[in-house]
Amino acid sequence: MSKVFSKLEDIDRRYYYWAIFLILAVPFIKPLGMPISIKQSTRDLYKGVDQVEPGEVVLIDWHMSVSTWPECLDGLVAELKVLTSHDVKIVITSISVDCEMSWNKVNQLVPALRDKYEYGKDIVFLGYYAGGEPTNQQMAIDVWSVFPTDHFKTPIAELPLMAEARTANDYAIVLTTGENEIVWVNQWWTPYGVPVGVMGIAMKGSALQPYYNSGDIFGLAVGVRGGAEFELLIGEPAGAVTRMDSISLSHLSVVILIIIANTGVLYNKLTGGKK
Amino acid sequence: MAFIKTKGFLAVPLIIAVVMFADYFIAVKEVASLAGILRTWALVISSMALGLGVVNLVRVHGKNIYVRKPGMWIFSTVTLFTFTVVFLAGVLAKQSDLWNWPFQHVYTTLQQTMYAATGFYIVSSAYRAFRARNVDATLLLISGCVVALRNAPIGEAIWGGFSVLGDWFMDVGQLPGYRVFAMVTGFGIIAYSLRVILGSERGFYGGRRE
Amino acid sequence: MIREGRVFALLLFILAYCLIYVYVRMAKGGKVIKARALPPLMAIPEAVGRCAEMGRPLVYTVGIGGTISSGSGPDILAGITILGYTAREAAKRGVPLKFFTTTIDAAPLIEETLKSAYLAEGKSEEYKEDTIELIANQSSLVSRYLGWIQREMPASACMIGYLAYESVVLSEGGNTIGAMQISGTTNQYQTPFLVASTDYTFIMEELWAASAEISGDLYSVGALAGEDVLKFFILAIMGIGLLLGLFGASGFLINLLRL
Amino acid sequence: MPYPTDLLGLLGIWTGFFLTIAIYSYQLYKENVLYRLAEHIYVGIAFAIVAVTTWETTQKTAVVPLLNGEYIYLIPLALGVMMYTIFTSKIRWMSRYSVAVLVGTSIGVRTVSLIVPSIISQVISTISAPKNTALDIFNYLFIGVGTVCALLYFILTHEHKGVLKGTAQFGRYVMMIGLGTMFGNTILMRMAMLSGRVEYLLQVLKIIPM
Repeated sequence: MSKVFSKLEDIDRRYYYWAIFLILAVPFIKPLGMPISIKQSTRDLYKGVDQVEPGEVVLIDWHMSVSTWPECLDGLVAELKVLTSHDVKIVITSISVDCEMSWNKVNQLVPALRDKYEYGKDIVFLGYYAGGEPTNQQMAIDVWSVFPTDHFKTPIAELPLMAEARTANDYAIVLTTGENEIVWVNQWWTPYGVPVGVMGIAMKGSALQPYYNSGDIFGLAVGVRGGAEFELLIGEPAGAVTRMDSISLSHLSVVILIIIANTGVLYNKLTGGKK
Repeated sequence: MAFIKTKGFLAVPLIIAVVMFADYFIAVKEVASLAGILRTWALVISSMALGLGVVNLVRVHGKNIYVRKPGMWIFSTVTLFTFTVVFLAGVLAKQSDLWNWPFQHVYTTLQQTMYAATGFYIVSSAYRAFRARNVDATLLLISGCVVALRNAPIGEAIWGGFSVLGDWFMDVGQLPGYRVFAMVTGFGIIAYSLRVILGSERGFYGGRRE
Repeated sequence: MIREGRVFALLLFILAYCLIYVYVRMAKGGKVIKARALPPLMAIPEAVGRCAEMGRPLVYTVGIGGTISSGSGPDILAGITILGYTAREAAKRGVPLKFFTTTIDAAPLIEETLKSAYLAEGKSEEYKEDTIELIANQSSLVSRYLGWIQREMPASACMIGYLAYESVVLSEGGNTIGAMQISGTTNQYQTPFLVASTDYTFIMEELWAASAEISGDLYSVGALAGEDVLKFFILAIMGIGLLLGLFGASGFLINLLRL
Repeated sequence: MPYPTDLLGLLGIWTGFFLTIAIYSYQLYKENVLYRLAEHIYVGIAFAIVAVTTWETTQKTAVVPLLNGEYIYLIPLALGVMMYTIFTSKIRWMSRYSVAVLVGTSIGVRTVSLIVPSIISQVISTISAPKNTALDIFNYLFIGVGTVCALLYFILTHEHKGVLKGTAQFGRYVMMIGLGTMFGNTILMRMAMLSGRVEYLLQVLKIIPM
């Protein structure tokens, strides 16, 4: 018996890699369509986004570089669909150098941004900013001092929307996508009471739970799972939902491997076999 | 002049930090506007400092090419050639395909592909590295597997308990740990800030701590 | 005068600075302050001994990042301080040491640390020039580190510094060759993988405590003691508040904290 | 998104396809020339984007206000240029003033801004009275006692003896549940990213719709 476990251990790691590649591919070809339950923290995020009144302004901050699209893009698109259906005004900033790609992508995936929204009046893409938390603090006091122009080099004074979205108090909520939440809790929620909602990467699900539990973050959806739940809440299952089946099989495989490996170790310990 | 070269800069963090502290705790107009100016300066400096990595890249790969480092200089040429073409396209012809095409098809693909490679290693480590070698690791692996099966719809289909247990871990079980991590990080930054202000922390100047 | 909702924060901030400053002065005045027993630190001599017994080298890395960034800087400096301690143990036992990292801006500091460790043990001539291997980026670090350990089969491996996702790959490589592994970083996202796949792990601030213990830097040691008193103060509030909360009577304490 | 029909679009997705295969040839096969070529193209183009962003952000934040007559911006611009003296040994001291401004601002803002959300509001939510269902009271006690014990674990200058031994050990176990939950969530992240790449390859091969 212990030969089986050590055999599995000596398998060339590339077999594992080919196996996970195929396990991830199969559900795209033959979807399983597993039901997905929805967490309360995702419902709270949806409620907070859905409650924004037409004409109010929302700030969306991307720490979502191109590499985290598979995790956060679908959730962001779902959020934008809700906001655009309520005619909410949107200002977008980012701390990723490749944010221009994300801007082009959301314009492809959310038709209302192209057809219904007028750039400069309903939506403004301010683009990249450096400097970290001091810059977020400065934006709360005067967005114009951080962004003399938008991403397309248009002077900020020439954008009508920015006249009514200059300080933290002019914004209804802040939505962050990716990782950059704590600075908004520190610099916009704690001092000015502007609620912060997070469509984050899955790894942040732990570090942010204390802030959601203490009410410093009004809603929290993490990873592709959070995106899928949000898509279901708005009744438009899309990218995230289709990917959940391959998440299912891959997770099951990892858990089974961990259980087999540790059973092997336990078996070897009990029978005094090879370490 | 020697003082300016070796000691003068140590006073700068102290002065700026005190202004920022004052602006946080007391509402005085002059302090607030001074803090605002300093923040805007920091924004400009950090925007410009973003390019330090670029200079470092050009130096490292430039040297490889210059000394014809075996097995490396050809690849360094590829890196510098790609860098030059895309940089010039970005500065001179931002709206053209010469910028959009490499950005959309080459960069997006490679950025996602490189970042996603860790998915492979999770699988091989699942069998060959993640061991219940002590009580700590056992608790970690049990809660980790339950949360993994809670995140996967198939987990809930296998046994409803995974989503109940998984939710408990996520909503309650992990709270003490991450709450203390948040606090301890806070205490650590406070202690680190005092060392920076008093000039005893010099690591970030590239020198050895005093 | 003081902004609303920040009175208690100001008191806590002043208390923290006073406590740390007092303990730093006491440390400078000769008071001996020691960090508690840290299993990963106590395991370093054992790891070096294992290399000596098996006649194999020890490999060490401080991960990625740069000293200039306030995010990775403190961890890398702590990793380099612990490297000095490990190098002395290795020099004492004649164990060859190999060092990998991408933190190019710390190269002078690393070389100085290693040379002074071998000098302190009177074995400057045993320090080999190719001990340090500086690598351009994270993915090259992974391929060069894995290639080296599969060839040289080190008996022990230390990954202490600012670690990112490469730590999953490096620790799996170490497990495959049966090396004893010690790891440490304050990067919360990697700590779970390090606990699950290495033998000893510094968790969060334990890394800085170990570095303070080795370097004997009075500010760091004093800060540890000062922070502990601050933690006891917070613990007292939480202890009392917890009991009151059970009976729904923690309201006035919460209002006090919200001042 | 529709499958591209124009030449540039087709060329783009197939370039992306082969670059993805080249990168994963390292894991699925072994290190090879194609992998190193793709890796070095990635480094080149990634730094080109950083360089273009540096160029544009510096213009946006400093040059535009300067041209509007705000001459005070000459100071941060000068400090930004001084940052680059870090690459020379003779005048490197000038970069220390730029670093000092950045570190002073960052420490000044971060240190005080985290006290309320990361320390005080965490204490407040630990001691807020629970609702009176049995589960709520159990969770309240678990989180409260767990947070106290986990913080006791981070008492670093007192040996874990006597009362401190048992409580700190319980604190460490509670932290392991937190770390395990992070472990489970990280598997979700890594697999989501890798599935994104697999989906892309299948789409380019027209096995599934784009």
